[in-house]
Amino acid sequence: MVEQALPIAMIDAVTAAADWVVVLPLVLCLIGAAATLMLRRAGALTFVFSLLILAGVIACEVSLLLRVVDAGPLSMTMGKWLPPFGISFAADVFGAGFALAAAVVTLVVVIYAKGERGAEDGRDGFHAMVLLLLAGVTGSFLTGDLFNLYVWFEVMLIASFGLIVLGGSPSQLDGAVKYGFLNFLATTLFLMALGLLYGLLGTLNMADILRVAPAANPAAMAGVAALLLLAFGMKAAAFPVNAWLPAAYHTPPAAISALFAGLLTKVGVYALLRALVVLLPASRDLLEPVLISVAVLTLLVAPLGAIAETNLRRAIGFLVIGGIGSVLAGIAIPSLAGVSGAGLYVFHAILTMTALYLVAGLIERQTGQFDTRRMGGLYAAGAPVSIAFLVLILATAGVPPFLGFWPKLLLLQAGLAENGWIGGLVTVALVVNAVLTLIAGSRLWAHIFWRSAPAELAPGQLGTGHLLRIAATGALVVLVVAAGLWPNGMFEAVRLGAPDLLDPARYVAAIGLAGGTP
Amino acid sequence: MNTIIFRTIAPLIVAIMLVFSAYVCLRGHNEPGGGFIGGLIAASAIAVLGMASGAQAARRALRLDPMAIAGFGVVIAGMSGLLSLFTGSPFMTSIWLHLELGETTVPISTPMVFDIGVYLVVFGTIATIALALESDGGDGL
Amino acid sequence: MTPADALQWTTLVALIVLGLALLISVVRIVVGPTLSDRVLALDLMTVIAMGFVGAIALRTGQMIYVDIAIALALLGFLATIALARYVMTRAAGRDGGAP
Amino acid sequence: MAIAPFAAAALAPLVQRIARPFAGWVLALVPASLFMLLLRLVEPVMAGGAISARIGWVPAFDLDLSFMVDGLSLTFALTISGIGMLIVLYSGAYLKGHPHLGRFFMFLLAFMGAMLGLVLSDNLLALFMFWELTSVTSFLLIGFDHTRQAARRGAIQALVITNIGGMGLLIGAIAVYQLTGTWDMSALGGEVRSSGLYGLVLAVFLLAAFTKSAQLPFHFWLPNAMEAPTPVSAFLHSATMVQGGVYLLARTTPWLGNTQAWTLILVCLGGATLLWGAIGAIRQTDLKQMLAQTTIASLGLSVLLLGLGTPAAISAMLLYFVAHALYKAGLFMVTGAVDHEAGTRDITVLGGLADSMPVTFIAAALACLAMIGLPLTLGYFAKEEMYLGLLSLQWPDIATLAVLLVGNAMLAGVAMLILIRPFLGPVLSTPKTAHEAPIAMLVGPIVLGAAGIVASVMPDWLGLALLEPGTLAVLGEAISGHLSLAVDPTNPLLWLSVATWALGYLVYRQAAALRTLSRRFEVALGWTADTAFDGAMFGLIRFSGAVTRLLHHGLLEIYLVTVFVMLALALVGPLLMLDGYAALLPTAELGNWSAKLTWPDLQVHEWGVIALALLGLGAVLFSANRLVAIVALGIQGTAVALIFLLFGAPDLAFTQLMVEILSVVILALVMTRLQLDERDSRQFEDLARDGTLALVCGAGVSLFLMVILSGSFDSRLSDLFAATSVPIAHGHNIVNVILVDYRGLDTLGEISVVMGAGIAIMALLRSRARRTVPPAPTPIRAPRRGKVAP
Amino acid sequence: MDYVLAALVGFFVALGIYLLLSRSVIRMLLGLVVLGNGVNLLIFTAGRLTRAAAPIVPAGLDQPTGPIANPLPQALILTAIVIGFAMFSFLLVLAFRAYQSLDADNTDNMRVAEPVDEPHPPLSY
Amino acid sequence: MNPLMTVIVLALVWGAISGNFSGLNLLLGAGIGAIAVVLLSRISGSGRSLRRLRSAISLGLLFIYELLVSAVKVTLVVLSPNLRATLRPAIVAFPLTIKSDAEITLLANLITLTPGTLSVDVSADRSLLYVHTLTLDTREALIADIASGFEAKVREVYA
Amino acid sequence: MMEAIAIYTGCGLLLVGSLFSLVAAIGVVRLPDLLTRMHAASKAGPVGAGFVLIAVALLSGDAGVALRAIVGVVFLLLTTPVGAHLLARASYRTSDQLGGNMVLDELKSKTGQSPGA
Ligand code: NA
Ligand code: NA
Repeated sequence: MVEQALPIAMIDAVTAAADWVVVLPLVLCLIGAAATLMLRRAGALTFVFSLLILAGVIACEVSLLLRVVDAGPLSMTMGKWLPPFGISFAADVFGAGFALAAAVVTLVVVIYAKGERGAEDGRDGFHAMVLLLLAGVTGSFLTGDLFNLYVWFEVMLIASFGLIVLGGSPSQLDGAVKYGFLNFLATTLFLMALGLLYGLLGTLNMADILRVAPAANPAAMAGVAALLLLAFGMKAAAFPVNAWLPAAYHTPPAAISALFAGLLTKVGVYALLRALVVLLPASRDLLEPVLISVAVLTLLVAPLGAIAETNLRRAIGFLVIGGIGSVLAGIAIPSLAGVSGAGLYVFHAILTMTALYLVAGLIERQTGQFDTRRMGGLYAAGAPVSIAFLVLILATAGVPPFLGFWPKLLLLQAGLAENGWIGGLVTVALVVNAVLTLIAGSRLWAHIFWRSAPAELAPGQLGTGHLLRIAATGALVVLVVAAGLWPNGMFEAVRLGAPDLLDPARYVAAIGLAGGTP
Repeated sequence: MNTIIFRTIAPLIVAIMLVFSAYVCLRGHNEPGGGFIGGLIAASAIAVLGMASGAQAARRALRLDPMAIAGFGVVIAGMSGLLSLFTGSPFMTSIWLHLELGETTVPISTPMVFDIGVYLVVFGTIATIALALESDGGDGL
Repeated sequence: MTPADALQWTTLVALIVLGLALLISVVRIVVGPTLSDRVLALDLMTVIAMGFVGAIALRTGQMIYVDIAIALALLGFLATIALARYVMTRAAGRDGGAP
Repeated sequence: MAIAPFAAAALAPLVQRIARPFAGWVLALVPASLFMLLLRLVEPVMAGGAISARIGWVPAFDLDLSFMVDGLSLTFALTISGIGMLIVLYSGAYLKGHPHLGRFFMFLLAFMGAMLGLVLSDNLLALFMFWELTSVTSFLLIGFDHTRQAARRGAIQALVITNIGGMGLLIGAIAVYQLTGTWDMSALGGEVRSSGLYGLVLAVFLLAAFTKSAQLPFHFWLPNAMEAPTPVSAFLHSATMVQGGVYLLARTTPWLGNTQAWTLILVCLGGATLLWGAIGAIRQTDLKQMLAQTTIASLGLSVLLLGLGTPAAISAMLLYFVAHALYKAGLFMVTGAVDHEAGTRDITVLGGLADSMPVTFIAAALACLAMIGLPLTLGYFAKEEMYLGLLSLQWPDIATLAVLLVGNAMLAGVAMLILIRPFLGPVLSTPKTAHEAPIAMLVGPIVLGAAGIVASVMPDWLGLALLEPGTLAVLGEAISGHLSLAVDPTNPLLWLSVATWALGYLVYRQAAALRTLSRRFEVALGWTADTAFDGAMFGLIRFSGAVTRLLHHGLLEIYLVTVFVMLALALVGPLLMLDGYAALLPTAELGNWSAKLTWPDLQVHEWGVIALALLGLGAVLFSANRLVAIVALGIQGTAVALIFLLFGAPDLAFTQLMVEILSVVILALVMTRLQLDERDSRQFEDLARDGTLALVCGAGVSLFLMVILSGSFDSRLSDLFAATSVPIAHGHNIVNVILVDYRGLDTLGEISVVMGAGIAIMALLRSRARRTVPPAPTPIRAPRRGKVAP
Repeated sequence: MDYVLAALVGFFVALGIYLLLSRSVIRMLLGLVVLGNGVNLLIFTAGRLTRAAAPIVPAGLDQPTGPIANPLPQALILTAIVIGFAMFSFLLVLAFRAYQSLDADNTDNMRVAEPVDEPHPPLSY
Repeated sequence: MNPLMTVIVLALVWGAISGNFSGLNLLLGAGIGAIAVVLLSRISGSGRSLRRLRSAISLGLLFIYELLVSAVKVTLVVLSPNLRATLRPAIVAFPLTIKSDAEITLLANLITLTPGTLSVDVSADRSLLYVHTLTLDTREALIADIASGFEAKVREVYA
Repeated sequence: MMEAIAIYTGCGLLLVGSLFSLVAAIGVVRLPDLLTRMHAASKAGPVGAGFVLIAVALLSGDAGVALRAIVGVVFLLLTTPVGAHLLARASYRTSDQLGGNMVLDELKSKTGQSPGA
């Protein structure tokens, strides 16, 4: 046989079953989605089944996170092919942590949705799409291959398409048209960037890109980076390509908005962080003025929308965008504090934004209105929703000791440590963003909760299944508060994870490229 | 589209398309084709059936909910990758069995199962879409 | 001229002729005037493309391309009947029936 | 220790529910016990020690909760817990029967905890957190009477202003940390003052202090905060929270203060605030508003004293803080009692209440006398100390002295107004028939008034317990006690006091005239910081509305234009700026144009296919209606497939053809149900814009691709696939082996997308089949019916 | 020939973008298809063109006998084509449903989620 | 066609396209064919089975011949310089004597593929097949031509 | 020798096939109305493609491929007339001008009476 003449193509070592935790969450989600689809006529069984799947996913991700914290990045290359020939999955602290947070909020949302949807069973494919969405998100967080990232983006996108139209009201369809075209365009541009990158480097594996990128034509690499910035910026809803978000996020049922708010933009901005800071730092430096402008404008313009909006969930949508501005600030100043802050912000936003939308759903149900001008009287009507909303608004504005404060603290540290106009500009933008966010939030609070209920409104009816909804929301809010009060674990994780972004040597070593590390 | 000519010849064309689709799927590993194209041809067959005999009839002929077929496809594609858990290899490591049946060797492998999964997904999904569009606005979904 | 040369030349000529045929049928798609004319031309294009595939198979010696031609033979008419259906239904709508 | 109030706060609603009428008494135990605990610390602190404690919080971020009790913080802490106890008691009675009394206690106790944390924290970051927490709890308390817009406005105003300051504090804290590497204030020395960032740090700290302590020009939120229930005003907006800024200035004096800039800014702004507040107080007739304005003035006075930074000034500041806390809290409670019992707080309609409310009157008298600064009150000592350091006869001191004197005099005048107008003179009829307030409302003012007297008769103890440790904490040197009850006519200070009282009496007599004058001035000015806030807020809202409407108009086309403009920039910008197109140009040493410009190596039929593609694109572009465009779409699809076939990609050609056919099928199926046959009706300017954009992007992509093609290509991956496809992966079709083996995960994702598309389309079509929208609220704006002609 | 293909890619992209800006949902969809084809061709070209044999190892052999076309971009494009088709199908049905529900296929007239008469934010607290 | 027959035909089609007529492969083909037939069993497939192979082959040969002639004829028409003079398009109603669906379908398709004729429609009562012709000579000649040619052969095959 | 003859024959078939395809295209452009154009498309077209496929069968040197090529021709002949018929029928029923230049139209009078079949 010619076996001897063959190049080394496969990994020698035996893969420990424990290493599978890096890929099992994804596979569980996918198979779970498919199985719930097959079970969709089985009534409440689909709900129970998807809960089981989510529990399994969370269990895997907890053990993954523990392993990563313990022993550094963990990777698996599919099909036993030596990277970069096969597709690598690799979890660092950030990836594993975000994946876990995503799974947790998904679980919460599924429970909430059970209450919201009432008698509606899984026939419309809700559970399948939620699991598919989570699969896309998990894959995006954990993959170590750029084209594979594109695939998971698309998985996430199609699942979100399905969810956004669930119910099919006219405004949903309108929102979905904008959401659909702009987001699919974004992934197409991503694909375009990938094609160019492949033509330049001949590889798609992230670790391999790290190895070969420095030798490539810097102008072309900067062009690719700019395209990636545009594509991921669109996914992340960065100014000025953020229009799809406020156009669409408020249209589907609240649980679905919540899921979107928690997951979608975060994946985009995390991809941006990885692409620009980890993979193409040299190109990132060339694009720095652009990044700064994008970050600053996003920080400044987004909260204006939250102040201007009278549709509750649209207003919150602008807060989501503002948060993206914070992460962009971390990418614009990629010091240790900067990327730590960006990472922590993503974690915070996954939990807080989801919770905020869930509370918004409760408010809408209680008042029967979408429009804050027609709301009111909820403060007198009940404490839990009021407190939850206030806590979340404060967390969003970065008021201590709530969760959002910690990333803001790190980002401000990064901004102040950066010399020159860049640091000052970003710092000022962050501060102005915080103040504007607080103005928007306190106005919302005053209008929804403090003001007396309009005459025609009889608040208080939360409808059937409200206990599930309140319990789910409450659990998430408690998580937000607890994480804010005891942030040590997060900081511990960030301390371990952030250096890997600035110096991906451990990550590359974990993937174990053919031909050794650079 | 209710013409004798079309209605009469459709089953024949459909049967041939289905057979051809299976061929394209199974041959994909060595020649152009594969699960996706195979599934597409099979789904086209269902679309032809739908146009000739109506979506209801086509759905009856399928017996199974086409979306469930698609789900099943993803399940077996995923499961075929999971098998390598038991061989101490990473996800989706191929496993090959060469069955000796008489004088010929029939290779059975996880990539083949995977490709069949692809076939079923594409078939189920495109059939769903075609039939749903055929019968104005999704009754039976 | 060896048989191999002959094959090379013939396939080239055939490809050129078929390419010309494709371009000519585009004229009808563009000019119309009715939708059915365009559909007809599109259908013809598929059939010519089949020939094109066959000619490329001969030119490159990759006989397996035949499968593509078979698939085209089987599926090419699908677009035609779908569009014919459209022609039919739209006219019904124009005559005052349901769209 | 700071945790206890929070725990109590969390339990407050429960306690309120269980111990209904006695909740106030029960909950007052919390601050009471804290007060006792703090009292036990007085002795050690007097002995010259600072007590510190440290709790690990975020070790990963090098952040501990470090607390320190020294003279300054203990003074504040005792005041907070002591007055807090009385306020809790008072509130129980004042808000008796209020449905949200539980929440009220919760916020109040949480606030107290935050305030204690603020003054006890040694860690700058922890201090900031408690600082922000006081803002938030204050927001909730000001807006307690939330159905009134004025209350909401006051709350938002206070929150926004103090939050702006809070941001300053945060920036300052971080800057200090970056300069010194520690969050602990006790560890700081002169590093900050000597650093280049001193100006910035000073500015942001002052911003924080001035917003919190309502200094000009941020003073306006404080009067509006009086929308809060009176106990809140008494506690937060006189005795404690607003003193946070003063505390911050005192706390930071050792490492930030006593520079030229510090002194200048503090003295000037403090003095201006003092006069502004005093004038404002005269302008008002509402008791509560008068008190609010005097609070602004008092805060200005404190800031001025801190700015002077002399031992005497610091002593005076400390004395004044205690005195002010006692009398002002007392006066607020008295005001609340009057309001509660008489139904109004307007001094022009009140009169002769002393008869019907004798105890209240006594409490008011005790407080007002301290405010006037008569001997035997703490106010007297405070005033003496203020004047003490300014007898140098140099013009800055004289000017400062004059300001202080005038300010004190006006405050004395206001105190007389407050005491005499409502309580003495003829009895006027009031909305409610006045009678004595319940005991819980009287305990507070009486105790506070008495405490002032008791303290003032023990000047030596005051010196030892308050001034020595306090000045030690602020200045780093203890000023020994020199307070004395003796009245010495040779002391110029006495005559300054007398002058103050005399001037104060004048103010009292001419109050009406001054008020008119002051109001005229206000009208003439036509602009106050308060209206400016509204202007700014509404301006911001309008601006936000305009910006948002401009950016989020709902026109998908414009959103897309934005994206494509960005795309054009991304495609062309970097290559242009970084000279990337050089790769396409002839280089001096290598080749020349002729090498670059060889006729492309394409055969006739390949040109034919490319022409087919272009024709197909043209056909789509120029097709008269959408349906024709759909048919024309088939041309370019076929052409693409043939290109794939020509260049060795049969799988792609196969798939492309199948997909093309099915796309047309699905399009036709859908179009069957649509009635569309309009032309592409773009106006010329749109056409030009879209065309330009499209061409720039297209050219950008082409050139980019050419740049890449001009470089070498690394085919490592494909080489390995070709070498191992058959022997290892057992497949002859390498593309398929990549799809199901090497990169099988991509395909797994891909089929998930396909499945997802199926589910999504099902969801879309089901919603129509069912016509059942999930039970969600109906949108306000009815969807526009009917097709709107563009 | 690479450069000719590169130029052709530009035409695809340009037309795709032009159609995407047409406001008519169906035309925009066609634009996405054209743009997608352009991007697929771009990947194909970026992987370097060759007239060499298809990447199929002849039966009975272990390795290709001569140079072959680059298989990796082909696999990537295949995945992209499939995904693009799935997305296209969804967007098409969405356009159809939007037309039914909103009575508009012109995006200028789709103004339910972001209404034209959007209320101004209230100037109050 | 009866199901068994169909499965056999499909198995043979399988063998043909997979280029392998080994027993095992045909078995696989039969299996796949059987699945297809099961799928189609609910679609009413009325019709009569092919009876006479010889007739069928004879029909096939006739058809191929006619097809080639047809292509040439069309070519001549298309390439004729004076198109207007050459063309005499018309639609003729051809009275059907065969009645079964399969027969009519076969006939219609054959007509479409052969010289100068194209099946446009079948009347509701299946008595008439409307045939379009490029170059009408006389109506009767055309009808006679079809009746004695394809229709007769089709009837033979299905007899 | 036999092989050479096969190759030359194949080449001939290929040329004839492509020429028929060209004729079909020309016909579709030249002929005056839809139904006449359909003659070109549905006869010359498949014959052209069929010849090419038969050429492939002849030149492939592989029985399997040859068989498949023949099967391809059969499929083509199976499907083309169906498509043509459906298109002709649909167009005829929906268009008013189709009968314009016909010398005889026996369907025209009927369609009014029997719209569906
Ligand atoms: Na394949
Ligand atoms: Na595939």
